[in-house]
Amino acid sequence: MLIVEKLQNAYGTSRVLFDISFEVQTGEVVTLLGRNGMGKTTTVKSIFGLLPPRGGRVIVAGRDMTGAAPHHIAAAGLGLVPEGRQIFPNLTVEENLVATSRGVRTGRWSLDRVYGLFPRLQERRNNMGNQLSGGEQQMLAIGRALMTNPRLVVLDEATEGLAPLIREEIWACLARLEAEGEAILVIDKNVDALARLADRHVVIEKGEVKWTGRTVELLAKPEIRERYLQV
Amino acid sequence: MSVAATLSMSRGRLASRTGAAWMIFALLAVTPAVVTLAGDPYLTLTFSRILIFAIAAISLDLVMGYGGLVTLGHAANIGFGAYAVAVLSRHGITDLGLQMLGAIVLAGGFAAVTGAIALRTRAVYFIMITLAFGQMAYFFFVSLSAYGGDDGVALSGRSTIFGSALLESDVVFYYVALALLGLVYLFSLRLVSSRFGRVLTGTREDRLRMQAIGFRPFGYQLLGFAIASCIAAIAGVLLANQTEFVSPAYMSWHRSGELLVMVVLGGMGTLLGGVAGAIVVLLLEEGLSTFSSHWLLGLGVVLLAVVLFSPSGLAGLAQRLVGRGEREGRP
Amino acid sequence: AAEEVKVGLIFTLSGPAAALGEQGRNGFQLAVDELGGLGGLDVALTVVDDEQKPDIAAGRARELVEREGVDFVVGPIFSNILQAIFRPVTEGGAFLVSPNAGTSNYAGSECHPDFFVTSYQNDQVHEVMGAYAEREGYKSVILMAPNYQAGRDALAGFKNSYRGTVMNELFTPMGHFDFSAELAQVAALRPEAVFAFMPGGMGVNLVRQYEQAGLKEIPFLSAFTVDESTLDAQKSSAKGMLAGANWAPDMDNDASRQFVRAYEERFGAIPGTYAMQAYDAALLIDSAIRSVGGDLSDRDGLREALRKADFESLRGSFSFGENHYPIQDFYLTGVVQREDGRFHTSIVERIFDDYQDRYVGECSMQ
Amino acid sequence: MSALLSIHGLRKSFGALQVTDGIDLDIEMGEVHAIIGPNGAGKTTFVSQLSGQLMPDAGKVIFDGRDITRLDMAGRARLGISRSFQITRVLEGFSVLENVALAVQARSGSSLRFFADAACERELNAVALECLVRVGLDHRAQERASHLSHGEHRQLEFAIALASQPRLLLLDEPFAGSGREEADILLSLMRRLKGQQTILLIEHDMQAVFSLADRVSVLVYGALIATGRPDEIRADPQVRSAYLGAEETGGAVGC
Amino acid sequence: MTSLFFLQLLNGIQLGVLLFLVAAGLTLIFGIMDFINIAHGALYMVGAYLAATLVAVTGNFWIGLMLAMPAALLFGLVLEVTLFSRLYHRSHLDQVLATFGLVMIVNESVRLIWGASPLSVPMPDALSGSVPLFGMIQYPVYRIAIILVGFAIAIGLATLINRTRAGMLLRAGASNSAMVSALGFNIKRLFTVVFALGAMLAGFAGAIVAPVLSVHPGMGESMLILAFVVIVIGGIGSIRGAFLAALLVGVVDTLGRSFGPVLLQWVLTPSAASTTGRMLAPMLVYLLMALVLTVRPTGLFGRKA
Ligand SMILES: Nc1ncnc2c1ncn2[C@@H]1O[C@H](COP(=O)(O)OP(=O)(O)OP(=O)(O)O)[C@@H](O)[C@H]1O
Ligand SMILES: Nc1ncnc2c1ncn2[C@@H]1O[C@H](COP(=O)(O)OP(=O)(O)OP(=O)(O)O)[C@@H](O)[C@H]1O
Ligand SMILES: [Mg+2]
Ligand SMILES: [Mg+2]
Repeated sequence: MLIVEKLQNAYGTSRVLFDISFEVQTGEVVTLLGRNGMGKTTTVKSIFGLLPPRGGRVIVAGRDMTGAAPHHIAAAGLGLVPEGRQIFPNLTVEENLVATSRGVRTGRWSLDRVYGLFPRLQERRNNMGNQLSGGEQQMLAIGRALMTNPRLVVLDEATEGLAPLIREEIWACLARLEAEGEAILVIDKNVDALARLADRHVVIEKGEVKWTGRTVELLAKPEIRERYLQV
Repeated sequence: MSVAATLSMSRGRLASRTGAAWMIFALLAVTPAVVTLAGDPYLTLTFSRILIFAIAAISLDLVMGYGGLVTLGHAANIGFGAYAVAVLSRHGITDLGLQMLGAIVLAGGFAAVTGAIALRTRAVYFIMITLAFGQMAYFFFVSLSAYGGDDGVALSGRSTIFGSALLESDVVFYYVALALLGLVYLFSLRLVSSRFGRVLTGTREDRLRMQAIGFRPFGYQLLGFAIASCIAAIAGVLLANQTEFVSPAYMSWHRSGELLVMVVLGGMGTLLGGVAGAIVVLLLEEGLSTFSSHWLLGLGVVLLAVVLFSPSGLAGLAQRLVGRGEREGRP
Repeated sequence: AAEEVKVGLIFTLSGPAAALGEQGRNGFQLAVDELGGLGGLDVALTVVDDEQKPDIAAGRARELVEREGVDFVVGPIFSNILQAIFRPVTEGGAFLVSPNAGTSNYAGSECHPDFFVTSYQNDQVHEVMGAYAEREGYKSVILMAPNYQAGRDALAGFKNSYRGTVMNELFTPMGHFDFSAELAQVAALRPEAVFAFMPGGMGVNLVRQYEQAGLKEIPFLSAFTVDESTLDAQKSSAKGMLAGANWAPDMDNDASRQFVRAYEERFGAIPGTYAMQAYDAALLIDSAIRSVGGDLSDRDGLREALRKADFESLRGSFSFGENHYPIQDFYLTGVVQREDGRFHTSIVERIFDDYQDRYVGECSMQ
Repeated sequence: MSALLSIHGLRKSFGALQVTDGIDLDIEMGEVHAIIGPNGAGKTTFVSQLSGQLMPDAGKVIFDGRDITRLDMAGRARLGISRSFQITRVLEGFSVLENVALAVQARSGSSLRFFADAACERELNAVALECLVRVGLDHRAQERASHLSHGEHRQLEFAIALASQPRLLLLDEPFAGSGREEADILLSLMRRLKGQQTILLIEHDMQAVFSLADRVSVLVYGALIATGRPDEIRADPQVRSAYLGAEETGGAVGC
Repeated sequence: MTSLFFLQLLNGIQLGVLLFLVAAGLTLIFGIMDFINIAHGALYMVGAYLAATLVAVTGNFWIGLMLAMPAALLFGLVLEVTLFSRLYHRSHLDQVLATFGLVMIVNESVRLIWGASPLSVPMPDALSGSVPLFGMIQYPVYRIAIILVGFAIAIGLATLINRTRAGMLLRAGASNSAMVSALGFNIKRLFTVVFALGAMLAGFAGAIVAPVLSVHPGMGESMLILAFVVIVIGGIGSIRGAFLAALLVGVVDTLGRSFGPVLLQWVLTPSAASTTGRMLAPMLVYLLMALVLTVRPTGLFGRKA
């Protein structure tokens, strides 16, 4: 579904990504692990063409999308839950969901299903985006991405500021999606929960892939487990 | 791109900036000699006009580039300065110092009152409300028949310094203007890096954050607004002397717009940018207008070009020429 | 080559109000070319744009005098510019000839030996209309003008020679474009006549909206509101509207006819008074240089010759008063359509003979 | 123990929505008091009323025996109430150090100094750097704030709150967005603060809450449904169902 | 007197609608897309000149108008693609500077092409003449037509922005265009289209008022400021606000100028009243704006900052 090869990138003069390579198969969950400022979000930006790669390739569903415009890449089936929510403040909750939605009739996600996942949003449907609480904004960002009915969802810190209960639900929901054959790329600070459902993990350090492997291998490696999983 | 971009980097840039400053001021200092040698002493007058607008531009950069308060009423202060000269000299007070004092009182007072109201608003609303106040001042002087209404008044001569008519000499006048420009520049330079300056720029960046750490933005902004207005008024005093004529035309919103263009063109939040902007715009005006009555077309093209090809104005351009080019990654 | 005379023209040549400045420049240029110089001398002509900004104008005027060292400065169009350039030019030792702006202060107390006006004192044209309204026996009028110095002077001028009742004075902002409010008042008060001073685009708006409001039956008297600079836009809506002037393109003398023909050929437009007065300014200077035999150093001689105004003015009889403002006839003009479809103002009748301004008394020059 | 901050019958509503529904609470001197509750329960709004960003519709806020209900944000900050924002707010155009130094400046001496170069004021920078060290961001001190990553932003946010030497620290989800290691740094930092520094902590990271808090209050739909020691709260079934959740509840809801 | 009052009220509304016509395009580009376009007045002027020429050429008002629209649209498209599309991400001030330059270029080009003296567009016969209103007073038919057109455009715009998906995307794009494209929408193209639309609206305004107003260089400037005033009073981003503000400005200005002096005479001597009246008249609009912003810092319907 998604193949990233030797990705390189920089902000202005300061290089951030040196060599990032990994892939996500349809129907599997992959996590990007790494400490603050190691380049996870930058990787995501590069994949989506928000920060055109300075090197390497990004292949989505078999098509080389390196350097393509963001809307082309997204249209190829990628859905983004960006870091820091970035919901549209001047649109109502419902407009946030509807404005960029795609294939709601045919696809598996519709307004009702999103409201089903986040009843809270339905209560606040007519509020402006910037009137939402932090967590509500987070829910909205997730719902907004799902409303584009992507084949690969990228969640960058998607559960930040969510109550444990909601987190549980989201993980459960992701599990469901995976089962339905959706591919998922997750960046999250408390990975212990998703360690259970994730298939493979990619550890990024200083803009390079330090380690990748399956969950079992990860749990078998104490130093990495120590570092990235809460025990 | 954020206004602050230039600012935060200033530390690293300071060296290159002071260098540029020395260069510009050195050039300005020798200008009269040069033009006289070039057999064109008249140009001294043209350049003194440039100095005057440079002062005004710096003051605008203070509120706009550092205070984040974009105003379209700044020219009003130039008008206040000019009318201070006209009114006072009609009542026999021709001393430059006193006239400047008057100008400062007038402009400062106006700024304090209007600013207090305008600061309730933000961003574009602030632009427009300052425009409104500027226009009111403008129309007030237009209907002030005692001083010729919009016909303006001719002065009987330039101001005196301690009773002597030194300023009548264009060269002396030029150097007085230059000295004032230097003072204003240094003053502003200190101001923006001072504690006060930091609070001002901090407020521009994020008001709520500033309040959260215990600052009340209003006072600082109002003070900054008033200071800048007073400086602009000084420029007005000089303008009146340079043209020996005073008219409301000095304070119409077009003039404010031109000042704004100078600052943005030169590069906001750099102080020196204002100076550069004034020099470039006015020289272009002088130069182009001799070629054709459609010179505005040329000026327009230049403005466009600068915006498109040099994002942070002439300052940015200079940066890149010096090789210190630093571009902002926008999210 | 013979010695040459340096002349500087200063007009508003850029921005919205450029139309009038262009007329002035063209008129002067035409004269110089026809005369093949001025007073037998070649002419070094420097044209500068005052941008309608007093400070710019003052600078450029000094530039002309101090840098180019011109002997004569001709201009400007607008009164406030005149105020700004007066001292720089006169103190710079050049003669200032104004082909349009003629403010009261320089006609009276501040009159100056080196300052000459080939147009009129600003109030006069309005006094013409006042006198006409008086003579026609209009009992009530409504006056309209933009709220700036010239506008206020205009209404004052009108009232100088009108004794009837002024029902209302409507002052509009500069650049006013929608007159429905003012016209509604006219419609409501039903004066016997309306007098308006609305130069440039404002005039076009007013005249057309006046017709559209169906007020045409109320006589419309004006100054600088329907003239050759605006008629192309006003067209038939201005037909029959009356104005005061010191000249019109159909002036009945050969010089004038020839001038209009030449101007139209070269610039493709019917000249207005702005062009005519600039043309006369050239003739004036020409005559003066001639009389001193081209010796520009003889400034007193030049001044004397200028005072004599010994030239064929396009408007016929022309002489200077002690304040160097013209003594001339003033006419009532009306808008007519030429057979080729173009509109222009046409002389209806003479209102004043050898008319002089009211300020000359305050002038100390004798 | 005496109450540093006591809140009486605090009410706030946005239109029809009652966001703060009659809260009474005492924050004891020197305690770490955590507030947990579902998203949208009104935690941030509550804190905003304590920090003065929002004015309550009704009720009283007493700080150190003084009624500050009508006092504005800056005023309260000067009294020593300092907050961190849930949705990060730092001066993006400033360097990391400048951000903190400005907070120090606010609490030390007049800011109506027009000539001395603030960047050269040793004590300002020293204190500021000290704060950065404490949150483990000193290595980025000279970096432009807008160049920081998300987690680094969160750390800076915390540093600024510390820099204004508050007597009451209002922390809105300080752990959000910081990874394991950064979390540990903050955790140990707050352990060290514990006792001397009064802290009101809003957090969804239960590990942090239960290991730090002396007392925990649970806010649901604008009202406090429970206040007590961590273990009591953890045990409270009402709280479990309303907020904490447990494996068996996982994914019960429609998706 | 009362009939005069109502007439002036109508005139005020008429002026207001006229202002809204000009401001409509600006609300779209500035209010919704958050792009400060100083050149809006220039576009308005170009529209008027295009109409003037095309009407003169075709000799028929309607055909001329019909041709002027696509012409203005094209002009807008060209500008967007060549210039404005590179400025969306720039600061407001960069936009001001660039469009300020554009204004100079357009103004001078217009003078080069059409000359400096005013032109005009003949009134279409169908709408010329006037109808009796309030007893003996006549009211021009064309003015009534303008009012109707204005209302139509107001409603059209409001629905486009608030009811349609395009409107949502537009607002979303204005606040965070990167995010919109990351969600799979070509915001660039949408902006291009909408900008061209805005330009066309400006041009349309110019064309529609040409029969009442003179067509001359700089006709845009006075209008530009008024348009900004209107939008700011109404509250940036709100069509309804812009419309009501336009009416408010129109009415206050008209009534103020026609009855202000009369009212002043209650408190002042006639001469003093007339002088103050004269001084205040041109300030009215600005006084109004200052007043509104003092009471409501984000305009009548503006979102709280
Ligand atoms: N806009 C920017 N300009 C310059 N540098 C940036 C920018 N954004 C991020 N960086 C730098 O790039 C590096 C990687 O940032 P990135 O956001 O990818 O980290 P991250 O892994 O997502 O961290 P976190 O877990 O805190 O979100 C960091 O060192 C950061 O300082
Ligand atoms: N300005 C506002 N106008 C209308 N409703 C608002 C406004 N601000 C907040 N709300 C609503 O008030 C409720 C409480 O918001 P608050 O931010 O306090 O929640 P919270 O407890 O902090 O949630 P979270 O844990 O997700 O941050 C939310 O439902 C939010 O939608
Ligand atoms: Mg990140
Ligand atoms: Mg919250």
